[in-house]
Amino acid sequence: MGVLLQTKNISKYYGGIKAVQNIDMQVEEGEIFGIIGPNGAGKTSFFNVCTGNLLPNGGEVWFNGKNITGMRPAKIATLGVARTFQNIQLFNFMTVLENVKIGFHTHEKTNILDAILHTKRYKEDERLTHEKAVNLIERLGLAKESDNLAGNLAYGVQRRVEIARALALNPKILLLDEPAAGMNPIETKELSDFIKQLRNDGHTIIVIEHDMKFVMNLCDKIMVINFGKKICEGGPDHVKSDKEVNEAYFGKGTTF
Amino acid sequence: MYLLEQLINGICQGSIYALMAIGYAVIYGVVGLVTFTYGEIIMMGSFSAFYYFILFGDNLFFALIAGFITAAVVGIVVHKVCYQRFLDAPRYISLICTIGMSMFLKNFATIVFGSEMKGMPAFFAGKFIEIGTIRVGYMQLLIIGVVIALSLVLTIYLKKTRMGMKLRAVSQDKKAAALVGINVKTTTLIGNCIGCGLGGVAGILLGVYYNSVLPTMGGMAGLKAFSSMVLGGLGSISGAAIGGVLIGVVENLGIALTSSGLRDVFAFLLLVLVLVIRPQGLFGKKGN
Amino acid sequence: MTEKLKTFYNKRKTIILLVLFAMAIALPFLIEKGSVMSLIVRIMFYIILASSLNIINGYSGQFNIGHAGFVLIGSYTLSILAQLGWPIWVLYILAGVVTSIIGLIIALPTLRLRGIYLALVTLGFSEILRLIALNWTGLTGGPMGIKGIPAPWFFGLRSTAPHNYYFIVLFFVIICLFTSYRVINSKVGRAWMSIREDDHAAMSLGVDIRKYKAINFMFGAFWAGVGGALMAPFYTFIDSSMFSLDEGFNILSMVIIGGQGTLIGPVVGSVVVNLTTEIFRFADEARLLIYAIMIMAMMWIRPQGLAGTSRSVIANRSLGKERGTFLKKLLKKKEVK
Amino acid sequence: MLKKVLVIVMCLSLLVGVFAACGDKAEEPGEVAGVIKIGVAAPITGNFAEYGKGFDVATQMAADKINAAGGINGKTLELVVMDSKGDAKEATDIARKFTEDSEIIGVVGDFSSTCCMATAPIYTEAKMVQLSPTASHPDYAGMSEYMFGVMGRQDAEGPFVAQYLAAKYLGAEKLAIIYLNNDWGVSAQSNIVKGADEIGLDIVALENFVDGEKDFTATLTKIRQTNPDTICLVMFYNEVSIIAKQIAQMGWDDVQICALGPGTSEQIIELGGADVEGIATSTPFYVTESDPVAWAFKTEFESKAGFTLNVHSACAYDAVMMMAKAIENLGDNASREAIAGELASMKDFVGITGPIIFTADGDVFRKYKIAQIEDGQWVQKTDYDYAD
Repeated sequence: MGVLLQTKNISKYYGGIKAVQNIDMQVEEGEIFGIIGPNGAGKTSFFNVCTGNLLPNGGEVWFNGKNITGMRPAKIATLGVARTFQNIQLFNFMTVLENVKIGFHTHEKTNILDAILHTKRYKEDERLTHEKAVNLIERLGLAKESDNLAGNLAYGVQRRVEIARALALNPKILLLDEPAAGMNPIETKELSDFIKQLRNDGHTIIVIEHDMKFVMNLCDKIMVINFGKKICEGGPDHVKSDKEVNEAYFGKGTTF
Repeated sequence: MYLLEQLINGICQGSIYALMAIGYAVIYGVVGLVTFTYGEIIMMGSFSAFYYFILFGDNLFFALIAGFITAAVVGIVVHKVCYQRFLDAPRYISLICTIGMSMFLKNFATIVFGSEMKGMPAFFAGKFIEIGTIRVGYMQLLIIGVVIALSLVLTIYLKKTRMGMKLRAVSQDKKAAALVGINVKTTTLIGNCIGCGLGGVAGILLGVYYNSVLPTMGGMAGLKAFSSMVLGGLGSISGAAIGGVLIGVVENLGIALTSSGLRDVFAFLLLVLVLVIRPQGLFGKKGN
Repeated sequence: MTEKLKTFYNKRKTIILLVLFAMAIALPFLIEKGSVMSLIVRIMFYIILASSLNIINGYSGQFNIGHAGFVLIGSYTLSILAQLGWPIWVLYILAGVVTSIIGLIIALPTLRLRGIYLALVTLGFSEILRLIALNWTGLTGGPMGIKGIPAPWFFGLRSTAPHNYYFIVLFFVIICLFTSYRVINSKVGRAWMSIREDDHAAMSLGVDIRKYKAINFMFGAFWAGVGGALMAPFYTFIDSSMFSLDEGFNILSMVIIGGQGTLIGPVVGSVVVNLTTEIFRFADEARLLIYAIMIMAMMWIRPQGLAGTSRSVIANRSLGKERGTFLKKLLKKKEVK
Repeated sequence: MLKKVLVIVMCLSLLVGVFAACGDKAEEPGEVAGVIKIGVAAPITGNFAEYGKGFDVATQMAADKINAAGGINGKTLELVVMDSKGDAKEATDIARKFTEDSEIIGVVGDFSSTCCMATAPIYTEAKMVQLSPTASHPDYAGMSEYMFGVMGRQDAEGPFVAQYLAAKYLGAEKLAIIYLNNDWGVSAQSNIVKGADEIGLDIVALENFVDGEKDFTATLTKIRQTNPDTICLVMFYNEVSIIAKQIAQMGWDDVQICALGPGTSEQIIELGGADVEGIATSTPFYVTESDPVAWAFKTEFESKAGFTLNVHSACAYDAVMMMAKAIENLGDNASREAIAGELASMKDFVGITGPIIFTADGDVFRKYKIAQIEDGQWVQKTDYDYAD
């Protein structure tokens, strides 16, 4: 099991505000890695640097033995990094099936001429994409929503569609930004099981959350960020007992 | 020396663009929608002054007030028809609506006011100051003065007064403004009226300066105002003014060096270049 | 109502299309009057132009309001080369190719611009192109325009009579709609729509936004060029005044009145707009007044366009920061929870 | 619900309109006894509406006058006016409508050369005369034997302006030209240059502008560098008054202004006031009180149109009169085709704008007078024989 995603000394500033400061992170293949921290700690900024949506002010991001710092998000996605967004960014006016089909974008080889002439390549692509998309939708239990507009779905279902869309990329690593936000306990439990299932299927997963319980139950390894700095890293038990973490999260004097 | 002369010509002409752009900047800032009716607002202001002069005699100051009021009233109509309903909708809807409104006002003016060019009374005729061999007329000085005064007064108004504060709040975030108890509907309406009123004033000075009032005068005027504002940076009042002057200068220097027929080519080339290099405009904030 | 129509269409797709095609072929034999045919041909020009603009505005959510510039390139390319004796049939396509290259040249530096900025840049380019056409007398005839543009040979006929030219235009209308349909229902079309809906999400899925925006511009420009090229031999004379900004706005209103983001929308739009201006001819000087009122009424009653479904309302989101009614709905949903 | 009803009503009204539009033309072809129809195509809306309005009023006046005098050979003259918006595409549709309406025997219009040249092939195919009051593109009238232009080509006026107005009358030695960049302006300008070259008049500056321009200071500053003693303005009344004003404002008083295009437009004086004093112009016609027919026309036009008479409207009036005369001359032989021949061979027509005799192409070579503004009024300075 090698290191899949690694950041070296990453910093990101907005004007004078230091959103992320010198964060090192190593995510190994096959693990579920949690990033936690209070609101505004810089989790999402850090995430966006990893996926190329933001350029870091300093430091490097390595993925699968390749320096991906400064690459465009689309390129990084092609290498096998998929993500979801904190505030669900589905293609609202497209159906669930179409949403998932776009996930297969990087696997299709059709160009505009193929599309116009309906060449072999187009037909092959469309057939495969359709098959795979339908499979994926079934696997995620979304079959009956397949032809509904993504925007009309219930919140929890939208989360799942977003994950399905990301999975369509067949990514080596999947980054989930607050997947449990706005879910009720039952949905959260389902999600947790689902993520574990994904790991068993061979995906490496990074999860951002501020729901401690969710993370503690799910992750193999956890990194805690506060005010843009890494304050702790380790297994759930290690993090639970860390004094600094408890202070950051619950104020001084409280313990878990 | 020759280029200096052309530079001064450019500043004078640019000040007219600036005058028009200020009103546009207020409208865009507060309402947050692109409008293609602004040129016709300018035209309506111009016509209102034309009739004011006929009915009540040649008093420029009162004509400006009348023009401001007329344009603001037209602004209310435009607001009710083209903006209010579409504030939350995709912007192209109100944009098309303003194209329709512009067509309506232009044809309305052609039918009611007549299609031929009309003149304005002359003010400060034959009065000028001389800089070297160049004469700058009082009218030009008045326009430059009005531009500077308006930029200052508007900036102070927006920064210091209660209403100004509300306008700025609405321009930054309508939802947040509504949450803190600002009546967004009325505030955008007032902002639009102020912007349109300024457009009316610009129209009058434009009509008097060039001595021409036409139903079709709005098209190019509105376009130049729009371009000046975007060049300066969206919603920035002094930016819009500077953008206007800049376009004027570039156009006139372009004419000096090549041919007069290429005037608008220079204006739009400048615009395209600036936007390509600096998409937020010269003085706009990034991430807008 | 639209939903019912849609299911009806899907059920009997082949038959409906065949009937439509047969009607289109029969049309010139049923209509005797050249003036009516000429109006129909004009409508069909605008179907191509509006469809091409719809590709750009409706499908990838970019905002082009200077479409007349592309039409100009197409028209002039054909007219200039036709003067040199190039075969017209080849020139129809070549004009499209040249226009799409110009489209690429315009698109490349403006790929990172969005919404109002892109709108203004396209408008600026359109005006620049028109002024160049007006001033470059050696190439374009300048204000004198180009006259005597020949029509192509067509089954032994060389005539710009609308009854004959109709078939040429019909051919291109069908090809235009057909190719658009195929492209939209492919990887490329899905990528365009994903950009329109949410460019960040599209990026995260590996969609190369710049590339697909550029392709989108080129495809739209290609058909605008073909449309422009088709017009030149029919009117036999062109000059720069035919490609003013108003012309661009005109095409834009057709797209939006018809409903952007749908294939049929621009078709409906050009039919309705051209018929209306023709019908209100009796109103004399008030003609455009009525047209203007109609545009505004349309935006009040049916902002998604006559043929538009709610899907296309949002089609041009990049122009607005707000997510429109949809966001409201979303917010409400969250509150309920 | 309301929306649906509205949509349905809109669609229905559209459909009704379509049938109405198609239906009213489906009448039986053939001549209605006692009526002669002439088509008039003019830009009644759009950017040239100003001129279209003038066309509308002037042509109607001509028809009224003819009918008041008993019509054409006892038949009533009826005008079918259609709005082309100045758009070549609409103009061709109108042309097709006119040619298909067998009652319409000839057409007066359109205003712009763009429209006229786009419609020329259609009229030619139908062997129908298009008598344009104003189209002055040098190639227009030559496009076919059915195309005629009343305004007159610039081949004659250009050299006249250079050689007689500028050089002889004003004594110019260094001439600067500012011209409107359209087909008319360009051909006028090139003919002035040609005329100037013939007599060795020095052209020191040649500048153009796009229609709608209002600020000429940059152009004027540029021209002033070249020290011309005379500026020739090739444009219409609105720009002439604006330029005169800006020249005065620059304090440039050692330059003489002459103009080609506006004729003796009253609007120049109205708009320009003291600044236009001394402007000299060539004009094919000059309406004075000494010419009662023309003067009556002028007063009537102005009361009907609400603005002062311009040369375009006068030409439109003459165009209708001329076509009526051709039809009258032909008597019972009047047909579309015959009108062309009759117009081409007509040698004795004198209209408001002076005698009109077509060349082989179908153009008019006019003779010109020189008029100048003195004390806020146009004063005729030379008569038609100045160039002889």
